[in-house]
Amino acid sequence: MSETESLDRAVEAALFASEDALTVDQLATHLGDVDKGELREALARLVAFYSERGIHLVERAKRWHFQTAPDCAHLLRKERESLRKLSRAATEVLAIIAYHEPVSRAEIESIRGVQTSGGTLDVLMEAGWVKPAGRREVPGRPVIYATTPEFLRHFGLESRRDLPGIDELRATGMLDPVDDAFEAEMAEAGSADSDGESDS
Amino acid sequence: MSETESLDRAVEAALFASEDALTVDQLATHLGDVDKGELREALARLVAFYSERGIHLVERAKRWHFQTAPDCAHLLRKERESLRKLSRAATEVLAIIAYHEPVSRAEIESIRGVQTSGGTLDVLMEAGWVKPAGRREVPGRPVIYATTPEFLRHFGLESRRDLPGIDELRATGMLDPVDDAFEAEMAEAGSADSDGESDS
Amino acid sequence: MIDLPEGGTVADFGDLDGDGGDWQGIAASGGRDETALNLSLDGWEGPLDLLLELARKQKVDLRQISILDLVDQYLEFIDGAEQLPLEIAADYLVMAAWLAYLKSAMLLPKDEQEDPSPEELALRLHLRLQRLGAMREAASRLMARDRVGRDVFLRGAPEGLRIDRSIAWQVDWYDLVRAYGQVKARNSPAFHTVRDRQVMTLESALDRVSGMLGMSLDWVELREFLPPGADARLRKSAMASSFVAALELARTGRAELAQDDIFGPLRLRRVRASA
Repeated sequence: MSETESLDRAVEAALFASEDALTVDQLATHLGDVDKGELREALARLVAFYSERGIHLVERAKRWHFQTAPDCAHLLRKERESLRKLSRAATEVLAIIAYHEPVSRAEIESIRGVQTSGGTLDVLMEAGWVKPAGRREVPGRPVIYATTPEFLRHFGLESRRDLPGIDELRATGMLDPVDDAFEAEMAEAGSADSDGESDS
Repeated sequence: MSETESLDRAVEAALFASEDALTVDQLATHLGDVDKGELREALARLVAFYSERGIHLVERAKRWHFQTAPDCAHLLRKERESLRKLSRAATEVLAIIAYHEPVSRAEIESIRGVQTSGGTLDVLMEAGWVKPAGRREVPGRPVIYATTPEFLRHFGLESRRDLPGIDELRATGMLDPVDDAFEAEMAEAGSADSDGESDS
Repeated sequence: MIDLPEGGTVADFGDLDGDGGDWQGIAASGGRDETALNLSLDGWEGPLDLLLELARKQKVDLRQISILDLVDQYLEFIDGAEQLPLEIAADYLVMAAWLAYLKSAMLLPKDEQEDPSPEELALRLHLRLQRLGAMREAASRLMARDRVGRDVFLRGAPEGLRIDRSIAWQVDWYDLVRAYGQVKARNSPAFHTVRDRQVMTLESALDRVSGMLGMSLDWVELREFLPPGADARLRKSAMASSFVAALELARTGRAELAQDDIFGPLRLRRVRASA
C-alpha cells in the first residue's frame, strides 16, 4: 500500500468513527502528528473519491465530517423523526443573527419591528446554533449574539461567506442599519437635486 | 447514473446513517421494497468497493454495517501520556517503603504518623515503583510492600544502599526542624490533594 | 376573521396556524406578544410585519412600492379588524395613527410640510420594510438548505474516537529523600533543651560592684565593672544588673553617681566614710 493510500485510509477511518466533526489539527494530532499539508491533500482526495457516492465528505466551519448525500434524503427521511420546524419568529431571528452577527437583541428588534421574546433566543441557543458573543461596548453593554460552528454544520455551510445571497445583500446595503442607509439615500438625493432642477 | 450505481449509493447511505446493523429484509423495506436479489448484489459490490478502504462493509449474524478496517482500529484508541507530579503524601510513602522495605501499610502509617489511603499505594503500584512482596507472618498477615527494579531505574540508583543515610540527611539539612515540616504539611493540606489522600 | 391572502414567498414559515411556539408543533409557551397576535391576527408579528405583507401584495419590487397605497391598505385593514383585543390593537393603532399622519402630511403642499418631511419619513419606512423583507427572504433560503437530520444524515453509530490518558508520575530523587527526611523529622521524638544562658544576678552584681568600689578612690565608669571577656549577652545582663546595683549603692549612701551628659558614661565613686 502506498503512503498516500495509507494516510487516506487512516483519515477515512478516523472521520468515520468520530462522534464529532474534526478539524485538521485534531485529525493531525489523532493520527500521530501527520503533516498538515499532506493531511489536507488526503482530505481533498477523499472529497473527490466520495463525491459520487451515497456518502460525502464535507467541511463545515473548518471541521470535517462524513454525511449522506443530499439526494439520498428521500430514502432516509421516512424512518427519521422529522426535524421540528422553527417558528417564523425564530427563523427570522436566526437569519438576522447569521447575516448581521454579532448583533444585540435591540438590533434584532429594530429590524423586525417587534419585540423578541426571550424564549425565541433560548430556542436558538438550545438548538446550539446561536451563542452569546460578549457585550457591545455601548451604554448598557448589551449582550451580542453570534452563530456557532454547529449552525454552519446544520445548514451545510462551509463558512458564513456561504450564507445564501450574503454578498448581494451586503452590496445593496441591506445589512446596513436603516440610519446609515437613510443618510446615504439623503446624500444621494441631495447631489441628484443639485444637478437637476430643484422644485421649490 | 446507472440503476446499480443508484442502488449502491442508497444502500451505502442507509447503512451509514442507521444506528443499528440492518438485515437484507430491513434494508429492502427501508429503500422502498427493492428486489432482495439486487440488494444482495449491491451489498457484494460495496464489500468489494470498500475492501481496501479504511472502512469496511461487514455482515455479522445476517446484519450489515460499516465498521473501521481492522488494521485502522488502533487509530480509534489513542494513548496520551500526561505528566503529573507525585503528591507529597505519595512521595512520603514511597520514601518510607524505599528506606524500610518490606513494610506493611500499618508500619508505613506508624512511621508517617498519619493514615495512608489505599489510593496512595495504588498510585505507586500503577507507576510501577512499588509492588506487594508477600505477607508478614504476624497476626492478620498484612501485605508487605517493596520497591521494584523500575524504582531504582527511575531514580538512577544502583541499589537501595545508594539512598543517603539518616546522618547524611541531617548533614544536608534534610531533617528539618519539626515546625518547618509542620508548616509545609499545613500548606499541602490547604491545596487539594489530587490522589484523595486524607491526612488526619 | 381577517381575510388576507397567504404570504407569497414565505411558504416555509409555518407559524400561520397560531400555535405561537418557536418550534412548530410544540405547544405554545412562547412570548406573550406572539401568542396573542397569532390568535387574533393570523400570525402577523406586529405592524411592520403586516405592512410588509401588504407591500408584497402590490406585486412590485419593494423598492417601488407606493407608500400612499400602502397607507390606505393598512388603514383599511385596521378598519376591518374590529374585534381586535385592545392590548394587541395598541401597536397596530399607533402605527395606523402615524400612517394617517404621514398620509395627510404627504398630501400637503411642499411649503406647508413640517420637518422632517413626509418624504423622509416615508423613506425610512421604506428602508425598514426592505430590510425586513431581505431578512425574511434570507431566512427562507436558509431553511431550504440541505439540513443535517432532514436532508443529510450523520453516521448513525460512530465507534467514537477515544483518547486514553495514562499518567506518568513524576518525582525526583531530591523530592524522595527530602520527603523521608521530613517524615523522620516530623515523627522522631523531639528534645527541647533550653540553652544555659549566662546572666549576672542582682546579688552578684551588688557584691561585685561594691567590692570593686572598695578598691578605688576615684571615679570609675560603670562599664569597668563588667566582667572582662564576657560574651555580648552576658555583658548586657551584667550591665543591667550593675546599673541597678549602682543605684542601690547610691540609695543606701555607699556610692556617688555622676553623669556629665545625657547618655554619657555613668561614673561611680565610693563615698568616704565620714566617721
